[in-house]
Amino acid sequence: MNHLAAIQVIIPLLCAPLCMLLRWRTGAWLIATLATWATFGVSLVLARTVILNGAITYDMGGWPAPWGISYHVDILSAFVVLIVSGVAALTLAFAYKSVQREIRPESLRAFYALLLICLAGLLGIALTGDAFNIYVFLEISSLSAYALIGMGQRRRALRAAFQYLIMGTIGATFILIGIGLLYSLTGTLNIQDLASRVEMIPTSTYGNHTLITAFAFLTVGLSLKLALFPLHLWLPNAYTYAPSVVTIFLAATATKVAVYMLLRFSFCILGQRFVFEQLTLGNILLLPSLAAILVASLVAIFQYDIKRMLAYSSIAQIGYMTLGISLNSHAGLSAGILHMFNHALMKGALFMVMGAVAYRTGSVYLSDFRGLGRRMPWTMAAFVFGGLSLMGVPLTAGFISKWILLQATLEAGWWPVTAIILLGSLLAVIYIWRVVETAYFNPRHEIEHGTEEAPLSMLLPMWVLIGANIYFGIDTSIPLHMAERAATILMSGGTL
Amino acid sequence: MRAPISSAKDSVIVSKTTSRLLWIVLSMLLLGADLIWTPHAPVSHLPQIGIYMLITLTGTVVVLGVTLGLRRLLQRGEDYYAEH
Amino acid sequence: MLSTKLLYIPGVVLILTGIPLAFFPAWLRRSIIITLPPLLLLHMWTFSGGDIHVTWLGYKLTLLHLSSTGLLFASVFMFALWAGSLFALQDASPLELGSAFIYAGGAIGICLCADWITLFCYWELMALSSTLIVWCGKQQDSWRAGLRYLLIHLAGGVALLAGIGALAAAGGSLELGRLAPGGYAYWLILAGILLNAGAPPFSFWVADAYPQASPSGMVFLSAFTTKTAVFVLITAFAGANVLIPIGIYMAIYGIIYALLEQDIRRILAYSIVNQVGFMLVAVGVGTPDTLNGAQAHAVAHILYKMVLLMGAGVIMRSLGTTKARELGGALWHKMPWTTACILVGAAASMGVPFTSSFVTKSVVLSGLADAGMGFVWVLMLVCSATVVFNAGGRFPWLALFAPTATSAATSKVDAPKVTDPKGLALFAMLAGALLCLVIGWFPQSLYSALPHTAIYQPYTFGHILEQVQILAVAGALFWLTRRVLYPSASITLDTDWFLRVAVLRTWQWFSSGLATSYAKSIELLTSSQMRSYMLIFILHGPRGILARSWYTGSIALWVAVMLASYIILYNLNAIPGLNVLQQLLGR
Amino acid sequence: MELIIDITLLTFLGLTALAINRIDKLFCIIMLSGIYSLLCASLFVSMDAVDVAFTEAAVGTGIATVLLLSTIGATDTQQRSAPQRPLFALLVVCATGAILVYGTMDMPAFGDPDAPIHHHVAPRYLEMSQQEVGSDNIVTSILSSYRGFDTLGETVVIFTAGLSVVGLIGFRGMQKFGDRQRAAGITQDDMGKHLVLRIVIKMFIPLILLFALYVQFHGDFGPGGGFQAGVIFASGFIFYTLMFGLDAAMRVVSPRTLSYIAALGVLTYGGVGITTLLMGGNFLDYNVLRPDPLQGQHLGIFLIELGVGTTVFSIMVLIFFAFSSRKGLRQ
Repeated sequence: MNHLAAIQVIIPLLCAPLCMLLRWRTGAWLIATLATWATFGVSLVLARTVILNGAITYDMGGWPAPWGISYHVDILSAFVVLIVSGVAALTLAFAYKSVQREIRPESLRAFYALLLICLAGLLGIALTGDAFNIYVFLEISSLSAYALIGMGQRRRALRAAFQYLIMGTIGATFILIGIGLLYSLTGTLNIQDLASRVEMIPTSTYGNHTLITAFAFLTVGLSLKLALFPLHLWLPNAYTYAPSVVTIFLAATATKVAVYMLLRFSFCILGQRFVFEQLTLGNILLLPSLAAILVASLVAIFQYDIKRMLAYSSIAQIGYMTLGISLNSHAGLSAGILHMFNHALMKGALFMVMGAVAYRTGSVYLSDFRGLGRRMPWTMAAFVFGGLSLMGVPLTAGFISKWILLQATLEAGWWPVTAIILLGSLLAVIYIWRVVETAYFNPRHEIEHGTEEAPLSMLLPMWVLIGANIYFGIDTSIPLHMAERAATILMSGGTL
Repeated sequence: MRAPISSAKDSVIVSKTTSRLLWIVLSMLLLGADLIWTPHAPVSHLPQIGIYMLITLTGTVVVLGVTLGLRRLLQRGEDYYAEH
Repeated sequence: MLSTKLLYIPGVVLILTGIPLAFFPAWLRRSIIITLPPLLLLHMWTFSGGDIHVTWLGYKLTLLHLSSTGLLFASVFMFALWAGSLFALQDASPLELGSAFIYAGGAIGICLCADWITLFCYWELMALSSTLIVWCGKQQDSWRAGLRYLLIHLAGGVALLAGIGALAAAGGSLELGRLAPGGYAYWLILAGILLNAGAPPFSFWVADAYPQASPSGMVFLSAFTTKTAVFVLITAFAGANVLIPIGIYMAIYGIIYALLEQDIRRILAYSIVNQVGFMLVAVGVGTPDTLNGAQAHAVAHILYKMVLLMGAGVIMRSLGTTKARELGGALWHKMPWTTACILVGAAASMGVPFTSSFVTKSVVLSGLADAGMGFVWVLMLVCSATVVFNAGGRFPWLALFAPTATSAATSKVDAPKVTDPKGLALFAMLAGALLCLVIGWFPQSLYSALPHTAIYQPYTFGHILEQVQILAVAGALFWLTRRVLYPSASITLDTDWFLRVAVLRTWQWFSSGLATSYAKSIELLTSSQMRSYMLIFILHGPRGILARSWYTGSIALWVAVMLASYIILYNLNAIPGLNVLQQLLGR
Repeated sequence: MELIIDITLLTFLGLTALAINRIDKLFCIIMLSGIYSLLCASLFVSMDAVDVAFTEAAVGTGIATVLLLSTIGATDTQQRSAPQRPLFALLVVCATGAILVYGTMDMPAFGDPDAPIHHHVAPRYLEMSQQEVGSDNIVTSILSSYRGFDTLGETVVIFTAGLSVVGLIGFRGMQKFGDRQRAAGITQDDMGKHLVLRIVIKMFIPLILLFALYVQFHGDFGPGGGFQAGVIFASGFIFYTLMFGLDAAMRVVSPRTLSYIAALGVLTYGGVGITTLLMGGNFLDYNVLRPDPLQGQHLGIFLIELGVGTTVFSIMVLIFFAFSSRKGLRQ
């Protein structure tokens, strides 16, 4: 029971080489699926334990905190882990047919192994209590993500992956430099130890320049990783050209984990007082967030490749999360954290729809959606529900986060911001609408693909996510409770 | 026989129908003013017969007049939106 | 158990049946439609379980609360759903029926809930399901009209949501009840609700979208959206004086535009705006009498408008058109039952004594008079008289009696399918007409259901005399001017011009793919009206600066710039008293 | 004296970086980046970070150069003109650099004995590692025991790199290449004609492999360990491939076998962790492996270094195979 934190990461990490050892290709999928479901199970138990008993600390190799690497699992970590592993489990269930179609058979085992490694990396980031260990797992997840994106069918996938690689590496390097500067100032890497020693750093009246520079490096690096406007430029291509399964997984998890890192570094290491009151991160984040909401939504309206459209929509949604953070209030943080969860639900479902459509028609251009409302009724119905959640229609999960974010902005008295949030959701109506219109109301495609409904193995996970979108729009207690408690922990500097 | 010179010749300037209309307008103005200046329970102290008729008549005529005016201003061919 | 408790809520039951209704086999759908609404009506009036609460996001939501106003509205909505869907059974698509159930469920849910959040959920559901009903019309312009309708209602929903958010953020109670005037919350909520009521400057949506629905679809549409808004206004904004000018505008707008209209269903749509304006004035005055009157009149209006629209629907089903010039006159002898019902409905709409709105409209008018609103009283009197020029006189005349304008239309009338409806549809129409008369004959039964104790006596010599005067003058004027006002084949411009021409033209321009053609876009760029649009497009279009793929090197450069500016900003911010952004953002 | 060496090395480092930026011949760039790594390694030596220097020399100078060279075999040797105007970029970079210099002025001075890094965690490693881990080389004890989990992560990074290459390029091309070579009767590359080289290499390869094994098992006592050993072992194989052709090399060890070895390496590392879990300790807590904690540590470090070594070796060779076979396909 007390090894849960370690087991969480080790299962996918060690199942990846197992995938490579098999000659049997379906076996790789089977192992990956079993591993992700086991991970999901563990994350459920872990979340339960953390909710009931408070944070867990686990010393790797038996070495206590500042000397060795220790895992520190609080509610925020457990929440992120829950999102990541849950999406992974559903993605793997969805993956079998889609991957068979999109990935060359001789790369299948490597594909599943990389997917597992990516999962392990993301989980590691969320669980670890050691700043350098965050970087190591960031490298693991990023490297595998680059390769996974490059495996896309279209030739431009490689280009997109290359661009992501360059940008991601710059981001990771900046994060590493930030961590390095922090280390040079404190001599420790453990997050809690860092937090306590950062306070003891001697500062002049103008603040400690090195500390400020370290935070600037961290901010830019993390902004790159979480695709905050205007550093989002790698994301649309990466999401568009990646294989469907990879897009589902990354869109629903990778940026959330980056947001998690931002929270962890700003609240738990440098401290809310330093980051928000002295450096006014709130104001600095506010403008990019609002720009992301407006610009990315507008750009999404004009896209013809629907996967790309959803990618831009993701950038806008990230804007909502960072907006929540920039409010620097309990309500704002809860909204941002909750939106990580809800966005994973809706974007996971929507990209699964893209996967199913790509599986049947071969591409996801707007014109390919003509008549799909009739030919793939369940898939397109899922798109409609996912879209409703994205717009923030009541009784869907998207409404909840929008509502809490609205509350938070109103609480702060930021009226123009409230208006922009609402405008953003109207823009979402428009871009989702274009697809629905094409699918249901446009005449059929001239060339009949003979398209039929997506296979059950795709529909099932898709509808599980849609069901979750609706369920968590009605019964909000679990995610909201966790998000609020996580916000409380962050506001108190991560010590609870 | 010459017609006697009378003031009638001068007074004919105003035709019969016009004078009637003027009477109507005048009485309506009076009644209207009465209604407006004694706003409390306007129906209670007025003759019940005629007042409703008058109000209806004036009001409806005004509305019809406005409508006919607007018709020129706002009406377009049936395929207006199809063209644009 | 909450889940079983949910089944006590009529709105939820309707929504839950509405979702799968379209997929049920025909016999099951039929039997549900026939039996469910009366059963729920019975349930509403006999339910004694008390309020149903849930806690959501820390707010206490009241899902079921039976107030007398709510119960009255809910009951008439339930009847409208029942009669409407019986009428629809003949040829409406299953999707339309399902949407109607959801739509009515939303409306009834709003009447029987008692907090803003639940209300908002139902509100959005109504917007979506009613749009579906518009689309089910499958007429030439249904699609675009539905889009305009949806756009306006979503915008209204956004305003409402922002208002509710502000209400919650200000720490106010989210219980549905009279709102304290002033503050963002008040005005935003009011704006959101007025949009649904068809207030200016968006009054056009009623006549734009409703006639695009199917014959039965419009029956549903006319009953719920505007009247739900009236219900909420009565509950939360009684006595808000701002409603008076808005209501007057709507009442006059409805008359004038109806006069210029040639499509009989659009005439009825404008008449809805007119009557809702009448109710808004009553709510705005806000004395117990006028509030009573507004409610009573809403009930009467739903009923007679339903009958009239069913009549128009029968004509549309038979002839395939509702344009007055193509109806070919003298329909009345082909469809005697329909004619009878339309005449009853028309009489009720004019307020002929012993019909429903005689006993309701006069409550409002006398209330206005008692409140000392002389000027308003005059205006409303005129408005109620001029009903003759839309729903009351002109509509039946154009629909049934007027001589034909085109010779081609005459032959249409002789087609064999031009007959009265049969079976359930006829029953629904007759039931509606009968109710109009019953209310007229037994007004006290309606009055007793009103929230404020009413002592109004409609059947006095004075009242009957005044109404006869009004109708006589208005009727005479109508008869004299009927030729002058015979509709021409034209449309009338309204504020929807901005939506349809100004905005949509630009929208169509890019969606048709013109944007991709470079030469063309340059050409358009030079034309002045495109210039502002092009600015957006240059920035956001598929090849726009903000949308295209960048060179990796330039992104990397961008990163360096960001890093430098972050360090500078952080350093500047760290200097006490020199907080750049704080000053830039003004806080 | 040390200062002068540092300054000289740093100057050369800067010059090399500038040269890399100016030159557009890819071959020269690769050579220069090899030199750059070598200079870095020298700097590490002057900072007494022998282990890091060793790794940098083996990886940066050695195997990375070879991999890059095998890559340009499949591409052009000339850089295409840059799309950006470099002057603006230079300005931005200079400005950012200046700001960074300002921003890091509060950093502890270079080599300052009072810097916080020398006073918190480091002293404990210096004092206690001998008793707690038992390894003479403190770097090894930090890498493999105190922060063993990081090292597992790094191993997975290497493994991921290999998987990425396999996933993106795949085996099929290589096997076809082998088939085609066999069919044409070609068994050796052109390099094979150089008799002297062949004989020298043949003599060297066993020594290289032996040295790799020495580095592998000597990590406890001096600079060395799995990473360096794996790279050196792999360079032996790469020499062999260069001399005797890809086909011959693949007959010695096939790509598939290599991928198995890599997977087994990671599994060995992880397996040690699992074993410690099963024996009642925390993950990677080697103390429980044996009754005597120090012996346990010794065994654990030995095993995980073995895992690291095999993974690094096989992945390096695998990547080299993959790139070389691309070149073959182009011809």
